[in-house]
Amino acid sequence: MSVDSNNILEVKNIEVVYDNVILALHDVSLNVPKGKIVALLGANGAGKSTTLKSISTMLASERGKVTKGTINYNGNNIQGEIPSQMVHRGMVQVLEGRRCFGHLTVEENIIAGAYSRQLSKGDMSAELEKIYTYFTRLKDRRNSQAGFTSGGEQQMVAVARAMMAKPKMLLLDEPSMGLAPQLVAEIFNIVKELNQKEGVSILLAEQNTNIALKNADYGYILETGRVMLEGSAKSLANDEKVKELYLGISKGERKNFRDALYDDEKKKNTTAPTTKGRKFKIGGPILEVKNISLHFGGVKAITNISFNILKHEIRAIIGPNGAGKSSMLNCINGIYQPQEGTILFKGAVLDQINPNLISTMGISRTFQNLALFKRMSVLDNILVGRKLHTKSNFMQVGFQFPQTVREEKENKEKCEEIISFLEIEDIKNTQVGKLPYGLQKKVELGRALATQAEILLLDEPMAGMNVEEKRDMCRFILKVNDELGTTIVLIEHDMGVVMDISDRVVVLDYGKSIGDGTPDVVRSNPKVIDAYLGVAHD
Amino acid sequence: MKPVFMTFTRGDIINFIVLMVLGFLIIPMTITNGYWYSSILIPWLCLALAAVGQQIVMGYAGQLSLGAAGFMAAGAFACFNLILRIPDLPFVGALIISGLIAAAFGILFGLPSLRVRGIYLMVATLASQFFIVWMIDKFGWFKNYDTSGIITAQNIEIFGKSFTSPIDMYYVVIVVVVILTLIAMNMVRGSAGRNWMAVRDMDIAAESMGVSLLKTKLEAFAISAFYCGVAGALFAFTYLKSLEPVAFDIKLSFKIMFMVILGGLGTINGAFIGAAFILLFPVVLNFIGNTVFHGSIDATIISSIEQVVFGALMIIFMIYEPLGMAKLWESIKSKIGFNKKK
Amino acid sequence: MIKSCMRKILSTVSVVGLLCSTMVLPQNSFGAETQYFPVASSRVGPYSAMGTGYYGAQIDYMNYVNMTGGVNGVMLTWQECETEYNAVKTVECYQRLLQKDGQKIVVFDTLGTPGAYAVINRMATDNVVLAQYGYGRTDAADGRVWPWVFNAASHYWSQIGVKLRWMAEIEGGVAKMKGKKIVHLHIDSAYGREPLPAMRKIAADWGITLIEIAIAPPGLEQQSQWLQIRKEKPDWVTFWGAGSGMNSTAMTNAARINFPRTKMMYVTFGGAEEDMVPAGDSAKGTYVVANALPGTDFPLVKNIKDKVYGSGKGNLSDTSRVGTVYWNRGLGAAVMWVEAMRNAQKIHNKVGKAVTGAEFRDGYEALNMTDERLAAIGVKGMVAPFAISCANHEGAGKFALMQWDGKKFNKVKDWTAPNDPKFIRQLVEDSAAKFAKENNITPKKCS
Amino acid sequence: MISELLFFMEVLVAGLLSGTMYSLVALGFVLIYKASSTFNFAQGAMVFFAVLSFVGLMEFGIPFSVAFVLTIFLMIAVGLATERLVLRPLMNQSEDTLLMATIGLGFVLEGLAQAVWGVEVRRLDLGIKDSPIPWIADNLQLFISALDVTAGLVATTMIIGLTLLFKYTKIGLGLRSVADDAGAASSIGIPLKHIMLLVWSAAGVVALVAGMMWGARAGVQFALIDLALKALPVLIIGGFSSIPGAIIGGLLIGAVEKILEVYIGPYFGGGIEGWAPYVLAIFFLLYRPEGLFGEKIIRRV
Repeated sequence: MSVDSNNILEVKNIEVVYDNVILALHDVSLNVPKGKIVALLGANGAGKSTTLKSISTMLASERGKVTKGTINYNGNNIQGEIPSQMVHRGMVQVLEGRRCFGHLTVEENIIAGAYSRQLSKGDMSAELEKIYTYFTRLKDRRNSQAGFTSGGEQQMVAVARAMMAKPKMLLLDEPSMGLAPQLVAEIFNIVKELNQKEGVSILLAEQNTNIALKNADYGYILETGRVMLEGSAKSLANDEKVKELYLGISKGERKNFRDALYDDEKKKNTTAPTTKGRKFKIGGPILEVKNISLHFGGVKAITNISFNILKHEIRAIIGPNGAGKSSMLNCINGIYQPQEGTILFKGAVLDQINPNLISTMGISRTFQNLALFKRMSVLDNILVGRKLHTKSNFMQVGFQFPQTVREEKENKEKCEEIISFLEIEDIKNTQVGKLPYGLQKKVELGRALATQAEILLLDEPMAGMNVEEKRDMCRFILKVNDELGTTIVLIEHDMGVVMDISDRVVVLDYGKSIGDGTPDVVRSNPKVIDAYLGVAHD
Repeated sequence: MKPVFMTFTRGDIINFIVLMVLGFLIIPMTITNGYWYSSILIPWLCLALAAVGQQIVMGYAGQLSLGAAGFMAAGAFACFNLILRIPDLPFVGALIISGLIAAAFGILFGLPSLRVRGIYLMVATLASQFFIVWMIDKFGWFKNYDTSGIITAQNIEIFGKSFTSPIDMYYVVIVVVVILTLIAMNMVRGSAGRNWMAVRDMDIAAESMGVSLLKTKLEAFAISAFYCGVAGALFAFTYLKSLEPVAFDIKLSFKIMFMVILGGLGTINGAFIGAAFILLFPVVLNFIGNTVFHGSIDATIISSIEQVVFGALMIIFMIYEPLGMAKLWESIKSKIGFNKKK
Repeated sequence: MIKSCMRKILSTVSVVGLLCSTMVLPQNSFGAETQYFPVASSRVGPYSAMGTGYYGAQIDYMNYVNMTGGVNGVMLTWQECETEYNAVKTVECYQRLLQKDGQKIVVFDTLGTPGAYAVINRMATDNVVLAQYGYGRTDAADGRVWPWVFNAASHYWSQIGVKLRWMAEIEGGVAKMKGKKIVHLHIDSAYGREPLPAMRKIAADWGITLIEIAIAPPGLEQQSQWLQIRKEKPDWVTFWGAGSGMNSTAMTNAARINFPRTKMMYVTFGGAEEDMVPAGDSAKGTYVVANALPGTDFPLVKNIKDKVYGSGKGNLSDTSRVGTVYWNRGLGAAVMWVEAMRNAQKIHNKVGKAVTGAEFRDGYEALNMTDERLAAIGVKGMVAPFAISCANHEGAGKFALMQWDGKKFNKVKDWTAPNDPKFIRQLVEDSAAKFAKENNITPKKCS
Repeated sequence: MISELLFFMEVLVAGLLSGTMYSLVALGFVLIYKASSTFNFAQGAMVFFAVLSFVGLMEFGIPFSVAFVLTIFLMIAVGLATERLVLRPLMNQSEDTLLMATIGLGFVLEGLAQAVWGVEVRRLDLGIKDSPIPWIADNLQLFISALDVTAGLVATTMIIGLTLLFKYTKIGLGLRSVADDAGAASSIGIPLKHIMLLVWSAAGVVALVAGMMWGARAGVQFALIDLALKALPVLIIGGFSSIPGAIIGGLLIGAVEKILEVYIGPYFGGGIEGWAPYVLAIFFLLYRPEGLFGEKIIRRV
């Protein structure tokens, strides 16, 4: 830890608890020197946002509490402060997820940023002009409703709005999330410029390790609520572990995720199996997506996308956040109705699709943002997945007909199997909402497995997991595919995982397909490198 | 015994036996005063049954509904008319058909739940409350053209024996309530209840698991209305005896909703505990006012205090224990070691 | 399992036992004889204005009786329960009030037709007199079918008969009523519909066009009803509402369409100071029917004011309400209870002792409130003199007419019976006979 | 036939005017919903509480204007207590939870008001006669109450005032920001606590004004609370977050319920207006869940 007296922010050993039970941060310490950019790195759910929120004192509004440790800003302990006071003192946070005021115009949004300052009309327009010199793009759109601007513009609005408060310190939460690489670059340029010209100190939480380390001076890596690693941006970028875990660069003997399949046997036998043959040969197309287009109001989410899924294969969909991957799954799943195009399942056109119908046809899924039944136990959650294998109606359940009793027993046995397969026996009666993120992801997979579907759609099943957990998850996915022959469609950000376990990959960007093929083909596709993988990956 | 108790643990069975012994042996043996039956136990059981119905739709299926009293009215007047117009129909049959008629209304007014939720749904269910009561009130046929608009429930006859004394009626009510509660428990612990809760917690995920929102929501509304309908019929036949439709006004709906919220959303126990609280608290308050303060406290004040306490409790429970008194009761039990792990 | 089962049973038993023991009320340890009365008051909600005055007066009178030596030495006790003018709550209160300290109530007074209907069938089995002081189920005036129910002093069918008679008088005779149009504007409840059977018959006889318009309670919004009235342009409106909100709103709405208030005749439960005052100037000129006249000049009212309120035991915090319409009506009702109790003591040789329900009933049936007796009590002129018989449980069948002058009521017509009391009585008997037949009741012999 | 038409006009006008009375109550709901996405079920109780306190104070001999100001302070105190005791502990809870808490709040306010001021119906004289305006009655044969017209004017003024406040002031900008995204608003230094206090106090003042209009028309009494339920269909039709929606919804409900009651009611013995607004609201819900002017509801997965 640097002992710089020039630190604008010093965080010492903080522990954070949500709702009095869920421990989000265990022991986090970090410093931000005046006028520097410090990056906070780590996977989803590692505690980056929580750290930022404890600094900006926005934690209280989410029922979180700093239970241990101290946070000093500008030499003063921030304990007991509220967000509006922090803004007065020059600390402003830009929240995750482009949260601008959708019903206000762009300019109103920016003006709202000056709420804490007493500005005359003249000062206000001067400030506005100054902001517009940084965000030239926004000037043209100043009178349009913020909700209808593009993702990048919204992110800019959020940053510009924060700048209007004239901060000494800016907390940026995932500014690159869901943005195309060029836009990311543009935003980071502005951030860098603000840092240099206005002298704003910046604490940056970022999943995109690559770009963050490129722009920051110093970095911390968080994992499950702890600082695992810290150092100057350069040293981190060259750290082997960082390279392997966060940059997807592998040198030397990096373990292939596909080998996870044999972890079980390895435990038993010590010798690694040599045969890597698959029980189920990849067959013909089971699901075909043809010329799908989807838009919400005026915003295009998917434009004319076509691809197919073969029986028994593991098919990955990759692309930056907001590229339309989840929307694609939602179309297949029937949650969204695409305006154009058709989806064929086993050669038959799916008409008037809805999730209920799709599930009965043997397609099951998990969700990106965890869609579990929070107030039910793990076992009950997974039992809901047995719905399609439950024939009894409510009357039979009410009177406990013999066949209902038998059916319930069978379903329970099946779910117990899944639970022991996922190795979550010890939490089976716990209420799901109280579980940590990683376990919830497992439960969701379990629920999807319980349906015994032919196709599993997995939306970022490994988000926010460390490598060990990811390996575990890969093992489950591979086993399901290998032993039951379940076709798997996978959305994943971890290129290592995608390249290792998938048979074929489709790459989406801005709602368009820019590449399709085996991992090797996709990896060398220049378009894909440009739009998604970035230059650092080659 | 096996099938009925399949989803029940040993602790549940012990509780059940204890409650049955209490309900069928100890209470009838110890309490001889008709007052206890006719103004505490019978209305408590009836309202608790309605609260079980409300619990199913609101606590389990998560649909904010404010029409329980309307469905009770439908059940009560259906039962009256069935017995009046079909002389050979046994009471139990009339009770079931009244429940089914209420269930039909439940489905009709549950339809908006497919499109809307929260306060929107609440307003839609208010329509059912106002409409059902109005309909019964305005069409003389439902009240057998009684000029005063007040009907008198017939005497209950089962297998030729007429049940008129408070304790007789208590038996009728408790048998019906026990059977229906067991069925409700089976449902909420079985696949039906899981579907409701899944819809409550995350409807889109539930749909993706093959749970039909249409079927599940309407099912919950229908069953809820069935329970309310039967409860309404019992309420009319064993408690009120003479009644007019306004007996089932919006206030009663609010009360039943309070029972469920204070008792604890999503527990069958909560319905009973909540009903007991809502029913007994004013009695106790009045009792205190009369005996401790010898009537020196204005009745207005007492009834205002009652309102303030209900309202405040609602807020306090929402903040500190959204699972209500049932959860509180569980914690107390586990604290004094009543419910030791076996 | 059995062991834990037993343990649970034992502990539950003890809890129940504990509960029961706390509910067993302490016995009255004093030697003095007491008679217990229920006060099923309605002091909360839209109908609170009538409840506070009416039941306040009952308690005041019982206090007064106790302060002046009780009923031949028997002290009166009472317990209050809030019904909110709600039938369900009335049943609840009835059950709750039924017994206290081992003594049963002998009379029940709900001050609400819906409430009266809700408990009316329990009276015979429980041996309790249902005193419907000018409200409630009208055909219960036939004592042969309803021995336990009394509508003393006068019921709704008489009231509507009297109203129509006055209208005829004002219009210049029954013959002039032919072709007139009357709107019966009523609350949408059993109470609002109660006078209709008699009213329809009289209207048909006299050639009146009768239009019935209902107002849903609480009736703060009567615009559409009054628009209908404006369309119909009736000659008279008989108003049959409840709750000060509804009652005053009707007058303000009449003012909005310029319907003359002097063509509106209010029911006994619509016309009290609490109903008139909120309507302000709009109330001026409204006719109100009374079964107990307001005023503080009656000797008994004065005495209560001196003794009870003088010693700070008055039930109403606002002393100015003593002597108002509802208060005096409550006084009239309480006077009847005590008088009936006196009679019962005399008849059953229990002077100085508490009476049972059956004895009280006999005493009630023996009520004979002559002008002399009323003068002795101190309420002469406040209520119409009446007597009750075995068959006739109505009594006077007479009402007085008052008019609101913007500040107070002025009596414009003295106690009046309907044009044809026998006709009304016949309606009562027919209706009671029909009820008796439907419910297999053998009417009591009265001879 | 001309009289039929005239009568229809009168029904329509009467309906529209009584609709503005609903709008007055609905406005309070919208205000809070617009600034915090909370549905304040207690608004009806606030109307009752405010006007009852106002009349109660006047009964102590306090002059009209002083009582008015005192009641405003009282409503600010209620807003403060609500923010502190109900809203803050329930921050970030689901809408349903907040809704239930406000139902509780409504009961508390009702009970308190009755415990303090008693239950008698009181008269409130604003000095405006609730009788037909003579000129209109004479010349157009339409009977339109001066009080109704005043209520309409008050409603219009408040709606214009609030719209301007929301649109053109810094506070308004803050309110709209909080409504859109409370978290983001708080992150840029908009003090949520003050905003909440302001909004609830404003809703209290609106409640007082609505209560005064209703009180002058129908007496100050408990039954006013039931009227607040009528504001619910008004809101559904107008949209929960639209100030102009509140007035349009009110007008629509008022007109439709009166026309139905007067023309169809007699065939059923009346009482249609008791449920017709709710059924109308259901049809709106099925075809346009966000109301006429409400913001479109989009659920993203």
